[in-house]
Amino acid sequence: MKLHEYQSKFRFAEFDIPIPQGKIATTPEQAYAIADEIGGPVVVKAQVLVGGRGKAGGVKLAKTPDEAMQQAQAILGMDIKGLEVTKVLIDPAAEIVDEVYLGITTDRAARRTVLIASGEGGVDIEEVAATTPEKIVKMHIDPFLGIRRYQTHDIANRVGIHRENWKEFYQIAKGLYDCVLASDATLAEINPLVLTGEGTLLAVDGKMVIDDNALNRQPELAAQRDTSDEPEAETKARESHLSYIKLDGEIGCMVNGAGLAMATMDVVKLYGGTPANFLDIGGGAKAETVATALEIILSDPNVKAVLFNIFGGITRCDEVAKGILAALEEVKPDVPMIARLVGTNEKEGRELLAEAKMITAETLSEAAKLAVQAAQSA
Amino acid sequence: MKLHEYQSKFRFAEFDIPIPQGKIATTPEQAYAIADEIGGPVVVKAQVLVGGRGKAGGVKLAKTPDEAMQQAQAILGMDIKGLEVTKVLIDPAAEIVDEVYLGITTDRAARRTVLIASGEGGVDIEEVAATTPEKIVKMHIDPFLGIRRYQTHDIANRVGIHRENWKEFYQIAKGLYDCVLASDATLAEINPLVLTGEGTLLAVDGKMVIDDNALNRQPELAAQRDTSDEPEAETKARESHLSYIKLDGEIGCMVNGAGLAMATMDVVKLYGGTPANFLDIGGGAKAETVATALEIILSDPNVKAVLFNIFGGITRCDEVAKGILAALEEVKPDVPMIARLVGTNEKEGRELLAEAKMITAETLSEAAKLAVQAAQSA
Amino acid sequence: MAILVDKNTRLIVQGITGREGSFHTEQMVAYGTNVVGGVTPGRGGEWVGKVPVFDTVRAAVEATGANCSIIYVPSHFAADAIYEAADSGIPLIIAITEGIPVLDMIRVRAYLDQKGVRLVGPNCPGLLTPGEAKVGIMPGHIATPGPIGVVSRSGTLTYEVVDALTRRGIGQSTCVGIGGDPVNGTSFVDVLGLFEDDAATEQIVMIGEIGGTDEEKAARFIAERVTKPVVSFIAGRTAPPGKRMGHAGAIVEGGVGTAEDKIAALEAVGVKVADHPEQIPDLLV
Amino acid sequence: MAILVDKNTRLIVQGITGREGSFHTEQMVAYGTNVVGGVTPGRGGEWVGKVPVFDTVRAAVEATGANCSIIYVPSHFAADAIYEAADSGIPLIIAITEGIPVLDMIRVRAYLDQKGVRLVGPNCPGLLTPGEAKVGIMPGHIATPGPIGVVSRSGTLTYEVVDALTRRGIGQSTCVGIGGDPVNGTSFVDVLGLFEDDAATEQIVMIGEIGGTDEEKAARFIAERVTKPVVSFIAGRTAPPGKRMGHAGAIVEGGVGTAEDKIAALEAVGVKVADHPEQIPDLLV
Repeated sequence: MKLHEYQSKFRFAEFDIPIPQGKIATTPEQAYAIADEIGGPVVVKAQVLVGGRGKAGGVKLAKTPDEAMQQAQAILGMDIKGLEVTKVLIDPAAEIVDEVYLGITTDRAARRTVLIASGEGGVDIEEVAATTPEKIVKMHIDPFLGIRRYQTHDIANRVGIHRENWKEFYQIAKGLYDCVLASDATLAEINPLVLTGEGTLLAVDGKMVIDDNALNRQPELAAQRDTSDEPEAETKARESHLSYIKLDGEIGCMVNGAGLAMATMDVVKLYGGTPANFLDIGGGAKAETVATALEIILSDPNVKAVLFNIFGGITRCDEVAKGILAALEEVKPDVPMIARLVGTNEKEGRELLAEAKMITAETLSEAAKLAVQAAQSA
Repeated sequence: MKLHEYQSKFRFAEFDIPIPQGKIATTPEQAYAIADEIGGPVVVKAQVLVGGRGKAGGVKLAKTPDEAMQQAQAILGMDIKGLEVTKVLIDPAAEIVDEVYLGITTDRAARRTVLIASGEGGVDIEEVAATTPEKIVKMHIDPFLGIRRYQTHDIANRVGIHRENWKEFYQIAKGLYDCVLASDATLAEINPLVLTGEGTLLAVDGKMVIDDNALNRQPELAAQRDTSDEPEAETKARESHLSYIKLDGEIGCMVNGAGLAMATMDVVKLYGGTPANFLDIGGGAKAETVATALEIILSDPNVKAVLFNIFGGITRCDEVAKGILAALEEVKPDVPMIARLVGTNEKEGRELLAEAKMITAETLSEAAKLAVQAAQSA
Repeated sequence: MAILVDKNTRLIVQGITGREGSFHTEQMVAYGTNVVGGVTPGRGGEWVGKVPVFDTVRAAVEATGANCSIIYVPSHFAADAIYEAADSGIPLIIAITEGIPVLDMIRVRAYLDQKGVRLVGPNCPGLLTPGEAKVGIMPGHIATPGPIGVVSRSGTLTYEVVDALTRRGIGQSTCVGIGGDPVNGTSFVDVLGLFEDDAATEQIVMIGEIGGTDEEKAARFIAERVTKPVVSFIAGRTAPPGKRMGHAGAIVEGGVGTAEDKIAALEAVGVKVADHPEQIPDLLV
Repeated sequence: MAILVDKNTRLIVQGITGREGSFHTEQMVAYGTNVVGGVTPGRGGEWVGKVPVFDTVRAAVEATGANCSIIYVPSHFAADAIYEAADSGIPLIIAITEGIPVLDMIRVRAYLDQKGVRLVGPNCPGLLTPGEAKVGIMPGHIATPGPIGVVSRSGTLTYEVVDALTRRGIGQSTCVGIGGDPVNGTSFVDVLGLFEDDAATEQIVMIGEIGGTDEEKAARFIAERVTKPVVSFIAGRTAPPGKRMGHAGAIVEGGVGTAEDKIAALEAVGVKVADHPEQIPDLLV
């Protein structure tokens, strides 16, 4: 789960990381009032959960409260890569002497959190990594000892932070790691971390991603979720504890198991179709779950056919079939339904579905072909 | 550094350990007011840094505010093992259904912190350990993982805490360990941890000892020091960064190095004297340090002779001798002074001291014998 | 012969009195797995079917000589359950639990590595050595003894492949679900090494998916160490970047972890990669 | 021959630009110790005498091939300095620093044990192999090469004994100060084992004091493993219980750690225990 810049920075501040003392505005008038209170030049920053807002005109300097109001007026309501701006952050403008990148993320391959820094601050770190990887410094963090002071000295040295700022830099890096631990973050970054005209360090921009698996023990962070960056159907699916991702195709997929769901999408594509979604309905086959999932799939107007691919393991296929039939009864879809059941009692299951006039198949290939045909002739 | 019961419990409460909601009184009137506010039976408890206050009459039940005032009157000013009671804790009385011991301390031999528990709560744990060691459960804490839930379940099971209270017990044990870590405690104990009439756990008595080496990073705790349990001279020595311990003998000892200081005391005893103190003046030999140390030694009226035992290593003995002479000039002691200098330039050093009419010796044995003689003939 | 679990496995079930734990204990016992005990704190002395329940893993190990533990406890308590098993001398731990936070797993894995304890999972279907031991939630009846070692990051996709093999009369030595989390206990490389050294395994089926670089590491390992034929399938060719496809670990991030990269790496070292799972039996030698 | 440090020791000094660090670097260099570098973060490129300063231990190790580090940094930063040395591949670390909190040392020691790194100290005078290397703060001129291995929890008391030996014409193989803290890196048992295996050491002097049970452990080890004669002195017979005698570790707690117990344990295994330190040379064979 992504956090907004302002959410990230306010969270950083709880761990004693210095941030600009800004506030959030949802109207131009609020922007004026905040800029007036700050009393100097401010930056008006669109809060959207997508990168590249600067280039899109979503970040503007304002020298007076009037200018701040005008900039907020222009930015609020703006469409940035398909997302509408509903909030702007009004930060006091910092005099930037130097800027670096500082981030902490999970290094899957090393099974460690890793501290990443670069003298190239304020730009997209993935681009730096791709074009000038030598400008990036990485250091793994021992999960039992945490960040050690000497590591931050070493990094500071290598990204060009002067000795006078090493103590601050240590506090900030340590604060960021404490924040990662306390927030179950899989990414926390300060970009840029700025050396100001006063000679101190300041976290001017921030970003955090929270581990979805940890949201139940992070209720305060979970409550900050902004669903504006995801399709409504995904929000609804998550609330129903279903794993659903909307795609651009025309064949809805309902599968039990994440790996099998991906494989199903792949096979649909292999036979010339395009999947409309990823959907894992999980174990068991309660009619209620199937019905909710079906509603979510059908809420996408592009869907021209629905493919069920179910492996009956410990749950028997005939039971799954009954669940599907009960769900169809409830939802009453008007697109073709193709079902492929495999595993225990698969024959009985298929017969039940065939009786209900569903198109049934024995193999995944066959099912995918049938679904593609059905979608094309719809 | 020891903390009082109330200091320990108030600290425990910061780590979500449930404690009785009591307050400190320094006068019987305050005791009345607190008991009145609590509104039920209270316990009036002497706050002294010594064990066995219960047997000494320092803990009393009071059913009414009037009784609380009377008990406080009796306890305040009481002498418990040489310490005067200046504060009492007024706690609401708890209905005790069951009581256990729970403590965390450092296990030197294992180089680990260790969780100690016993079904025998409310009694001296060292006595339990000596008489019925099988009633004590110990479990080491991994320094990197901390207390694990399963460990507390295991312990709870073995000391007879019922399953309904395991979650609470885990929170308390974890809180106690967090408290140990956050406080640099070498001992933190709850004795007894009580199962109340309401079926919940309550830390009725508490004790903490803070690592002296950590006091500079624990300023809040360091500020809570009560010096009433130590001789004035020890307080003064600590303030001068000298390591001094008052003893009952008649020969003052001034030595550089803790091991050598202990050895010097031992040799004094071996030759029939008794050491008046342990004193390590540390490295170097500034006249100022020697003078302060000498004042502290001489503040003890039992001292009949002072033995200097100095090993001149990197610092030369003649320099040390000059420091001693300057200090003597300042302090002007009226008891015999015996000096034994050994190491670099020892001869020159001894000559300087002999000129100043100090008794000098070449070996520690000789010096100790001379000091014992001098003290006996004083 | 087989890898990791067999007739000599003496299994305990952590979380045995829970809904999942008791159901699957019954299933494992029915399959013939030697389930010697279970653990639920505070329920020591009870029974789940014919399986005795203990308060702690240590007590269970002392009473039963268990050498393997399977964990069905909820995600919030799973890390603690793994530590308990490791601290009690269990050398092989299988964690079925889904949804353990990644920071917990980083610590767990570091701790187990120090102790030399093997963890399979979490977020996995467990292990199945057909005819000998079922340790997990795989449907036992779809598998049959034979020479194919199966290792997979997935659940039902594995069942699908195992079922397809069995229907074609091709049996399995051991089926290993390593789980779909970004940081887990046992990797493809670990299992490939075990299969390579297992006399009962003649060929290997490896079912990967998008996310991370475990398949790429496996490809390097295959080139260096594996002499037995390996057939693979990689799920997620159509998965969009930046989206987590059900499994916490199934995500393409910063261009890393695409199906294309994995397939290319495997094909480059001579692994046959199937276009769809049903093709796998055809690609075996 | 000697133990731990000798002519092949390539030493770096952590905290070299500090008051203590620079003074003792000068002393060590003057003694002939091979001091190859020093470390002070942010001072890389400077020099202390003829010793180059580096920003990090890693840089120092890369540039100099150092195989030993001595730590003079203040107690608040000492644990970090030890971790840095261990992480940079230094196999032997000597920590002079006094006053490191015990909870820090518990973590440090656990970490070093995992890594297989040896720490001597903290709160110790360091090591001295007469005529070869002085790594610490012992006055070098009081020692002379010879067959006696000296190990001690104390500073000046050790100097006293070494000086007494030298005056009697009895030289030392290596003098080891293990420090006076309750949790430290190297124990009596470790050093006794090294002396036992060292061809240059013929007899061993062990200087203990009250607190803990290290001397008792040493007695058991001597009975089992040590064939060379051991002479001992235990300081603190007159120390009152419950009081910390200067050293953080010199305290009798709960009846544990008395001089009487230690002396009895040592005498029971044939160790001659001196009544006073000057008696030690007389007790050697």
